[in-house]
Amino acid sequence: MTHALETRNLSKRFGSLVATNDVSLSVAKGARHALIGPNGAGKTTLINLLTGVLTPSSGQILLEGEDITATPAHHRVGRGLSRTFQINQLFADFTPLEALMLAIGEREGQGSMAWKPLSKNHAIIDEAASLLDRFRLTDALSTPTKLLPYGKQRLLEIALAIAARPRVLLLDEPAAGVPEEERHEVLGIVRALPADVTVVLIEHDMDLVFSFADRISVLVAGGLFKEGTVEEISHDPQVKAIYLGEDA
Amino acid sequence: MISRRVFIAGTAATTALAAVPAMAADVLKVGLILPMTGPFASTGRQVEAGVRAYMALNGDTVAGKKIEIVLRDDAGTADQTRRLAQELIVNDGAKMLMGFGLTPLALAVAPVITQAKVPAIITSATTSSIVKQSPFYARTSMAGPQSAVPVATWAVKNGLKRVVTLVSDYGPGIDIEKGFTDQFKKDGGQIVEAVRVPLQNPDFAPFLQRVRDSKPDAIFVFVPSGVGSLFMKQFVDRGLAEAGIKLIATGDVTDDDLLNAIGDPALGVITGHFYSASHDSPENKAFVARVKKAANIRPNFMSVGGFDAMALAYAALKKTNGDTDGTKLIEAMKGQSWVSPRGPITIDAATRDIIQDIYIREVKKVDGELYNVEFATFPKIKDPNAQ
Amino acid sequence: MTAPVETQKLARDWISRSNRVRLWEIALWVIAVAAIFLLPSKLLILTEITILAIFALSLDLILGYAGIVSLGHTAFFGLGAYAAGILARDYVSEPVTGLIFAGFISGLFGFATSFLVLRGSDLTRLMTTFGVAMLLAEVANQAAWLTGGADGLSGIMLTPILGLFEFDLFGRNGYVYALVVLAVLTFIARRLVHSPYGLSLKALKLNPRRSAMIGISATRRIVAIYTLSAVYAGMAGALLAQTTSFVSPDVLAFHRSAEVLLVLVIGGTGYLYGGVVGAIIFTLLRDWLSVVTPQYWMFWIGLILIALVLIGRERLTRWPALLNRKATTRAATQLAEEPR
Amino acid sequence: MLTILFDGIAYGMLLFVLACGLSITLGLMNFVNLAHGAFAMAGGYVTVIMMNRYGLSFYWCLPAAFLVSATVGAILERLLYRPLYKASHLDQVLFSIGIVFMAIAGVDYFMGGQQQLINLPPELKGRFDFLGIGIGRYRLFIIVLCAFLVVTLQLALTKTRFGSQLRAAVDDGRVARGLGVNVSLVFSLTFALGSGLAGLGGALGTDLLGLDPNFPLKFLIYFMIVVTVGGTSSISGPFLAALLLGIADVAGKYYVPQLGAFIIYALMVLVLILRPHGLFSREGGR
Repeated sequence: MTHALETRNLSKRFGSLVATNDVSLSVAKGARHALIGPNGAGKTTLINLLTGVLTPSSGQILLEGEDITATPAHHRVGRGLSRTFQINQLFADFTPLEALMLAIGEREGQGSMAWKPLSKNHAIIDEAASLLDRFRLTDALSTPTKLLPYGKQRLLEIALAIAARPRVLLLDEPAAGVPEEERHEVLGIVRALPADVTVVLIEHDMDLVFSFADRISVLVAGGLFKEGTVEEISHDPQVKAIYLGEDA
Repeated sequence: MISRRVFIAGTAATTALAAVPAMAADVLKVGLILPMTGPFASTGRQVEAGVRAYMALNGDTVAGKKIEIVLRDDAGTADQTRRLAQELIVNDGAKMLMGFGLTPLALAVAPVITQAKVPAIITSATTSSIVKQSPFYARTSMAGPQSAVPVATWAVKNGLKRVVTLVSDYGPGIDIEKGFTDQFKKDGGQIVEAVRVPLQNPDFAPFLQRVRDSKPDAIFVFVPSGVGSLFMKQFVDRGLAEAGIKLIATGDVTDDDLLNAIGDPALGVITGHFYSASHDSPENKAFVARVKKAANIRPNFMSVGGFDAMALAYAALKKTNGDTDGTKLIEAMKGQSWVSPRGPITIDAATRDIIQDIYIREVKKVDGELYNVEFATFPKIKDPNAQ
Repeated sequence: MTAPVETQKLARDWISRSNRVRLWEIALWVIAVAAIFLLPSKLLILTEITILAIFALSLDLILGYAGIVSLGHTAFFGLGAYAAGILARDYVSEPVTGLIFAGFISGLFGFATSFLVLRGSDLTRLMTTFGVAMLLAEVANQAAWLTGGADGLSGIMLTPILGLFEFDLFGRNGYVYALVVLAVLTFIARRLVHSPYGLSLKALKLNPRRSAMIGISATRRIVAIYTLSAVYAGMAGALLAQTTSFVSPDVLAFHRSAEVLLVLVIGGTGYLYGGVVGAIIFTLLRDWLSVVTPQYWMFWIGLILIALVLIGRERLTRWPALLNRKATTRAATQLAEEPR
Repeated sequence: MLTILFDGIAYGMLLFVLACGLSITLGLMNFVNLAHGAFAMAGGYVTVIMMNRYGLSFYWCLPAAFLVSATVGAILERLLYRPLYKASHLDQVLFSIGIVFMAIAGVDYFMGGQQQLINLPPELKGRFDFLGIGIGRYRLFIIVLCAFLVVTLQLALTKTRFGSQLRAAVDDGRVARGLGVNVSLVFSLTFALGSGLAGLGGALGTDLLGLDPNFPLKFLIYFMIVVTVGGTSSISGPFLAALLLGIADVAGKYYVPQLGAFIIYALMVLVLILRPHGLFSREGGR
């Protein structure tokens, strides 16, 4: 069986600093896979390697069995790999509606259509509208992103990734920085992601990790330290010592 | 050079409004377009001073017409010149145009004056081909290599047989290089090398080194006047004079306006030109005194171009008896002859270009100031390129 | 998954509203046309404004929509002017042909040089665009047999536009001609920026990282808009060459690049009319200043520039946003920092 | 031939002194200061005024030019430049173009638009032959002075405390701040130093390059070439670039006068295509 996402001996060095050290990771199709580790363990670097923001120093990345190590970032999206960012990467001046229409339009390969007005594109508008509903952004439809409250921005961040209809979705700390009162909204969305989408989650919030994930990988100092089920990891004394103890 | 394209269209607006009733029969507007700002601002100031001096000395009324000068600044940008010319003709009702500091500026106006049938007198630009661009052009500055040809003859006569030419790489420079070279070869001289330098070039050193290495008897130079002073300094600095290389040039290098600023290094330089502020004639004395008094500058060859443009305009109006029809005016200009501060001049009836005497001068100290002192005259030189 | 009908309707309404032709747009065009009759003595300066507006519009396409800073945009303007001038002098003297030819040549050059602005930082872009323009200016200066060198390209004789309208001395047909070109180009640009392609350009400007993560391939989009921008600039240059029937080497000079940048910034970037507004303000301001302080108006322009930057361009040029209902909310408060 | 090399070196050295301040501001503050030439022009005019109006010696003018430009630089940095360090490059470009415009018009107003000329002291005029190489005295003076400056600068950057603070600030401002470096003071001093050097260059260049109000724009391209080709991460990069540019320019004018400026621009564009971060910058530099 091919894995949804797989890395083979993946390494990334910045000068003498090894940010990712020989990581071989497999994520099964439809899995809810969490990636945890202390600060500076190289989680975000790994995500950046997977999505093509960074080029690995050595090793391979496979998406559904195909080697995408050299595929440019924007093509990986087309192949079904999508992500959110730890720090929001949004379009400050766009309204949520525009941002989602953009993402949907790109997925449909209409991004280079220069003559057809957006307003004539009813299919895209309608899909964007349904996403807005689903992400509880309807009220914010016409407000420029930079004026939205942080929780809404976070939702839009995820909505943009979903709009690409990914088969593999990488979530980089989706609940980070979201105020307590908006938190449940974000978590609700994350939990309600369709089952056929493979999800890789980076998260510090252990409640979320344990309630959401079915497998957990622990990264320490750029390398894969341990991998296992929620049960195994949550009871592993070493992990506790290194990670949980430190974080608690 | 940056957009110092000042155009005084605001003034245009006010004068245009005032112009409609003022088009009374007794006022004749002459549009004067000059670069008053930008790198060529000194040209503009000199020409304007000449124009004003003529009116101060000869009154502002001729053949029953009161002459009114409408001065516009094109900052040396061709599309501005063109627009200003068009506005002056269309909005202000100017019956004559004058000025045009540089060749491109004059060339840009040619289609307008042809279409509008308005005569235009060139006070500064010197490229040979300009007057051919429109039958309504006449010129009172200099026609192409006029000043260079006598220098060639003089050089050969005085034993300078091997010469390097160095000119600025633009219309007038190329004209002058050709004019000098043709005459020089005809008289039996030999051009060792011809160097063209970019118009706006900060460092003459490599060019001068090249000249030095080819060891000629003399170097013949034409560069625009502002750059000329820089050239003079580097010429001396490079020790070309010590190496036995004489400097001969057109009068642009020893521009009257800048000569004192160049200082002693200029002493003894031989140039050929149509005007020197030290020209000994009553006309010139009056002219120089007037310009010094009014504008506090020593008039140079640009200034006298402006002076004579007015003289030509007055003469033409007298001949047409005040008729301002453009075709008649330009006809009247053809063949006019008078004694200018520079000496006797004629507007060639065939080409509408200027025929004038060229003087060979040497830079000398007179009463503590440097002057181009004339010591030989080549009378009635025509534009050699026009023949 | 279907959304409730209300949301759909809301979304559709909002999109068509943001795309709608606004009242001030119509007013602007009405005034521009009325000027033919109301200001017959100002047509030459109006033509100049129109040409400057087209040039600035072309810069807006890359700066305002794709975020590419250029210090050498006049390369395309000058190339277009020379292309139109040479065509008219030696081959075809019909203006519209020349206009299209100039656009084509400039576009070709824009396509070729677009690959230089793809990579690198703002600084590299500034320098490459600057360098390319200087290089072209030098070529124009050297190739005197083709361009007339430092003396400029003269001897351009144009036949009437489409064989019907002759360039008159009052500049009336010239103005109408330039205005029609501006209108057509604005229409095309308007259509473009309200298309999915236009949206993706803005996205690239706002956040290139995220853009890559929703699958936008920056290269092609930027090459395309840069080429189109070059076409526009080339046409503006052609208009200048045709209405003045002369091309001076000055069309490639640095001050034109600086000027067009200034015009666009005064008018505001990213809403297409910045060029028009900027061209009007700039030209009138320059005229006014040059009357008040004939030789030193540049000083005041400099002062205005500095003030503009220090006070904040966005704050000063937000007026068009205030005219859009879409953006009134935006102007209200700035709660969140730009998430970058 | 060797004379050309000599002239080229003198020209290049001068360009370096003029441009190195720009390279530092760009590298340190990431500020695109197109107005750098205005500071050089200030130095030039200080020299002209001191020599022609007050008859002071040329040698006194050089330190005066340095000090005046440095002071002007320091004041402007405090008042105007500082708020813009974080602004976009476009804003910086517009702002510095504004400064250039004002400088040009201002100088035009006070000094007039004509070329300014100075008379060098007699011992710096003329030239002598040395082993068949024609050596201009003034050029030799420039080379010696600039070489001295380069060595001093290099030493100051590597050996002094200020130098190490500066390098730390260039490498990573945040880290430097964390280490207790007064980055803001370093910025001010550096800016003043860069402006002062430009002023000195302007004073030295008055006789060689000419001086008129359009100076800041006329030489902008040369400065920018030095910086972009040389990179902004070191002193040696711009220095080599300036030398190369000086020699190439002079040799180009000597051997192929027709192509003149063409070669220079073409080379620059080529370098920028092949090495967007400059010819001599370290891999992965800014």
